[in-house]
Amino acid sequence: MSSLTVRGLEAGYGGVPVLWGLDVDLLDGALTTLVGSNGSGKTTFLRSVMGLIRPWRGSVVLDGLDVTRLSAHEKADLGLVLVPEGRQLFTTMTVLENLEMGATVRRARPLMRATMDEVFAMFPRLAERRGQQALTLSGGEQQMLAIARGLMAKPKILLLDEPSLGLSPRVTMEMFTAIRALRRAGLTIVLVEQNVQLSLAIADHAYVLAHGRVELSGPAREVRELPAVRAAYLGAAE
Amino acid sequence: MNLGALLPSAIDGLLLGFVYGLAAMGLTLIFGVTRVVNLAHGQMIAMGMFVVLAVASGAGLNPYVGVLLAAVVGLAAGVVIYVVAVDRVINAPELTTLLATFAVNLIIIGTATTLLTTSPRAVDVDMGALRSGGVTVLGTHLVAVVIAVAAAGALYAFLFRTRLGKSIRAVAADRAAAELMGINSRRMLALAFGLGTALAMTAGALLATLFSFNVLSGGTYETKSFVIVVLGGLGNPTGALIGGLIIGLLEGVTAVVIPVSWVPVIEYAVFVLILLVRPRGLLGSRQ
Amino acid sequence: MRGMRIMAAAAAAVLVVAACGSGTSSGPKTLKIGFTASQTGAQELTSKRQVEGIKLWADQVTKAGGIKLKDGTVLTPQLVSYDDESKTDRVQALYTKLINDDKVDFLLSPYSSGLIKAAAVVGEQNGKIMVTAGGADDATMEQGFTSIYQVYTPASQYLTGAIDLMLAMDPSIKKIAIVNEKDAFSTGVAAAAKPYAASKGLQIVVDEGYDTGTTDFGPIVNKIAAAAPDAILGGGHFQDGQTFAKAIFDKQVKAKFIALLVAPPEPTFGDIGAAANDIVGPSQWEASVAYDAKAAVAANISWYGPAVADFTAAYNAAFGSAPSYHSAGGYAAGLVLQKAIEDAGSIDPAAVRAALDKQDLLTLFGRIRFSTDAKTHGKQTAHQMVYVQWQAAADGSLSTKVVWPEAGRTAPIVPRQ
Amino acid sequence: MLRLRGRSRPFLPVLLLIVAVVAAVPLVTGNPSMREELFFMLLLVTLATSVNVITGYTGYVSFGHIVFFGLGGYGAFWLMQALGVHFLVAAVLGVIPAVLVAAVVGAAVLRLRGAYFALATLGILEATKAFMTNFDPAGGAVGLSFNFSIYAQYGGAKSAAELAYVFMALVALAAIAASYLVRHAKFGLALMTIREDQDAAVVLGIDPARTKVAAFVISAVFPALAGAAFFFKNGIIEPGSAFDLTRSIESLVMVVLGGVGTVAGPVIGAAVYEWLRGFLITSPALASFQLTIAGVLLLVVVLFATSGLVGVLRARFPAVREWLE
Repeated sequence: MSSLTVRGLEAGYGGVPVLWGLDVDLLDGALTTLVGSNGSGKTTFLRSVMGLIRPWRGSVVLDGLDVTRLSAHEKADLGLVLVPEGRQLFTTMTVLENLEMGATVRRARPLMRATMDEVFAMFPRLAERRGQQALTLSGGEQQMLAIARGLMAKPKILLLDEPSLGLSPRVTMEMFTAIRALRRAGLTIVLVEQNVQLSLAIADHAYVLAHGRVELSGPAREVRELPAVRAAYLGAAE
Repeated sequence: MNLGALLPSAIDGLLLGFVYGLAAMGLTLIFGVTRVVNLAHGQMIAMGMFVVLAVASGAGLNPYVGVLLAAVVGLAAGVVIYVVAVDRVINAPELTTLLATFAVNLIIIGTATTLLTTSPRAVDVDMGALRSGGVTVLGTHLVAVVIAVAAAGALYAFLFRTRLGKSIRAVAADRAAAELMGINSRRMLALAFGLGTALAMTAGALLATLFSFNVLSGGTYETKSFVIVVLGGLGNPTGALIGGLIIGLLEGVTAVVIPVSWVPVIEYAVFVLILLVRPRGLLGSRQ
Repeated sequence: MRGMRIMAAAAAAVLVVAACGSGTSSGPKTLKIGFTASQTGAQELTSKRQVEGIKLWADQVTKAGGIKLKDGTVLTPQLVSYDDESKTDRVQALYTKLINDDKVDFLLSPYSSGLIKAAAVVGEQNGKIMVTAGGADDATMEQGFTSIYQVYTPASQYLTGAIDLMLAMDPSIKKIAIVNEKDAFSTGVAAAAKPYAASKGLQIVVDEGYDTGTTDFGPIVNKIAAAAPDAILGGGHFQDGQTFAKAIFDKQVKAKFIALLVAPPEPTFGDIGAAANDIVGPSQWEASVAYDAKAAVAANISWYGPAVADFTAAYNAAFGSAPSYHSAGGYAAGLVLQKAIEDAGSIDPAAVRAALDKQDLLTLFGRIRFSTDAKTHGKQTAHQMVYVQWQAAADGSLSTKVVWPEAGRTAPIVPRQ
Repeated sequence: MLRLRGRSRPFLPVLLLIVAVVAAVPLVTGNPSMREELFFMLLLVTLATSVNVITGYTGYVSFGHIVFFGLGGYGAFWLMQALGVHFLVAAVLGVIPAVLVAAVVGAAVLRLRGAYFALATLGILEATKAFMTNFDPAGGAVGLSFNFSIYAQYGGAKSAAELAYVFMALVALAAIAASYLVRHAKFGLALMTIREDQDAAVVLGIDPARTKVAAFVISAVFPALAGAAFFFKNGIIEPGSAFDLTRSIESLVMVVLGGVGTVAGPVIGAAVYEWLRGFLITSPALASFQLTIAGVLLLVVVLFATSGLVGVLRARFPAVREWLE
């Protein structure tokens, strides 16, 4: 059982507030998506939940444990893993080394070989390129590697930040298929996406952010049908 | 101009280049991982010299025991410097970290000058010499090359073969991403600082077996390290080693054709030129 | 600003030697003498020797009851000094402080020509008399100064004498290498040696300079080896000279004659063992050249101060080592000042200046007389260099022998093996 | 930001008045040793204030800024010694080589960012120093020195020293005024925009290349004038004291000590730094540990008081906040 409860989260950069007190609950084994326009605070939310930036106020509770003040690597140790926006691969290292680094946390280390076989089965193209420097991969392959690297940590909760950014429509579809497969395998996932239509299509639950606040939330299917959402996001996405 | 000096000078320069390269590797490793230009680098080189002095003249042991000890002391000293002076400002603008390490430099110079004085020192090591024709290669220089190559090799094995070493490379490539993977980046930064300092002190220790020195001798080697590091690409250890060889060779060869005192002019001109034309260095990758 | 004054006052007595005198009825006056010393930096070793010489002089004067003037005043010397860090930057500020805050009566010099140049400007500006030791630069004494007096033999004579010595040893020598440190003193020495060598029909096959602080002499020695000269002349100060000698030895460069500045007369030059063997060095003074009262009579000048043997013994007792020429130079600077004050009968600058201008003495340091020509006022004109050579005894142990001038020599010069 | 730009308080006149009054003290009391100390302090104020324009306002860490001090010093010294030019004329002409180097080399190296720029300035300094060490027309390693009689035309060495002092004080005041004007003009805003985000500056219609070079040139002028005064008074100039890397870094230390990117910061930083150093170096108990103590203090400031003394004062005493920029 994994659960993440965020209460009253406030955070920002250099004294400028971005998040104005967010409440977010994740359901175990569900795919939750956070949507919203640029600058609505989606990425800041993920970064402050992870501890990459220090929250000003509020709490982040993982499986009953208050982890608000822990640093990112300590949270990773507890099973909270973020696949960051723009991939942030270790570009000077090989595919294999990137995956090995993914399996840094104590829980994942002994299982490294087995997990690697799993991700290679999921992304066979990575297996072909295992000796190559990450820098030399195509955009789609890099995104695969980023997700694969996250999976190597044996996450309890996987946070995905804009996995379709910069990808062609065909590769984007591939990516979403993979995410859905992970969801089906029982992994708890948070998906932050600009592609609102696609993410609402595969998500169980959705939060709509605007100006650093939760504007509305509910089952993805219902959120998708709301006229306001259709007008604001889906119209634009088409 | 007498070209009879060309071969021996080129050989001398090349051999010395290995030691220069080793020192520069330390500087470039620290920069590559932590993005800090370590202004205490030269002083750590000087401290390496004094470890050898203490071991050889103080304790009466083989000077090469001092070289080994310098590496160990350097590792510890580097970690301490990181924790005390750098960690708090690791994300601050360059000026801050530059001055933090400069402060460390002042502290070490001040203390060392008081305790050790600036008197000239020398460690007398006789490892014989190879002589052939007009070329004389001192044993100490050969041993220094062997140790420098071994140290560089050990560093590479560590960075590319061990999980800890790869974690350091991961932090160098992307500190935030490394954190997300559960790597304690502060620990890796401290370790990188320690390793870089260990290399600097090892290089200093080797220099002590070649030349005389005093507490303030690090300065020359520090600026030389800057030149080499830029030549090889800032943050690139292989580049630093090759840059060291290039500078060593350049020094040796140019000294034959122009007055020796003009050599630094050439060196620094090359330095500025490389920064302007190819700031990533001769071997630096375009990122 | 008040803080600054308090600070200056607190700093007034960094180094106070000899506080109380012998208590005559009129009460002793203190004679304040100021200078900077290089407690750190490149000149540290030699500066320390010079300061020890100055201290010994002040101690002995104090023990003897001070400097007694004709009018019954007794002066006890008090030394005030600051660390100049071997850098010219702060020398001027420190000398200004000595003159204006510490109100010293007379100045002695720092060690090394570069520092003396900077200090002399301030002394001259303030009309203070400065006796210099530890500086042989000719150019400094050709700046039109009126109150600066040089105890050392000028730099221009360091290597010209060595060239004479070399040719006396082996007239067949033709090719020489001149390699000097690029500082005021050594550059001056080399500049004087080059035309002199040419005038003797010598061919300069290597002419190189190296930066202060150089430790790697590989490139220079390789050049010398390739040019295969008969003799090598040059050097600079202690550390580089010693390192240079060692590099020449390591690379087995054959040269019949090697003369280096400053380093060889220092006892610790012998630490490099066989590399020191047969190396010649010009020296301002050697203990074995025993100037004495008899020689003074012969030259028809007056003798002043202790005998060489007494000085050496007292120095040994005070500092636990034999004095080098830098030590004797410091001591001599004190003597010269003392004699001038006694002759003048006061500490009035004009009177003391007149006494110095007239001075012609033989001391343990040798003969001392200053130029009174306006262009070169204060430049040393009488003091003679001596030349030492490191020689191995039958048992292989090394020591320095005086090889020139003939009068004071303890061994004949030998060609380098 | 907006409040900072307001000019409700006569900050500049007050700051200039304080510096001028302090500078006048040794002239009135006729205390030469205080004059020597203050000369050095005013020199450091000039160096720190100037480097702050390029490092504090614009965000480019100039490591080798002392090169302009040396170039100005050499230029003026040569004119005086070889051609007998009067000091005041020589000092002004001596600015030319410094400005040329700042404009030509500056245009090239200012394309570099971060550590690369810092290292490039270090390289320029060392290259210049190495060149001058070997350049015999300028005396090479030995440098140049005056014949003492040169001071006769100024009424003797003493009044020459006073002339140099007054000149130095005026240069320091001019540097402070320039620093203030730069910061408050539109030009200063452009510099700070470049510091925060160079790409955004372009969008706002700022030409970063030209703006940066202009700032670099301004920051080169005053050190060059200071160099002329310093070496005129010294009577000798040599590469070691003209192009001293340590002095270069020290001026950055003063900027940080006082407060990066402020007008008063470099002034306060230089004064405190030199006072402290003078105190340490002449204190019998502390002299031998002066560098260690200086290092520890610097480290404390860098780690714990990132906004420098100006920042501390502003935070502690709200009353002075309006008066300190």
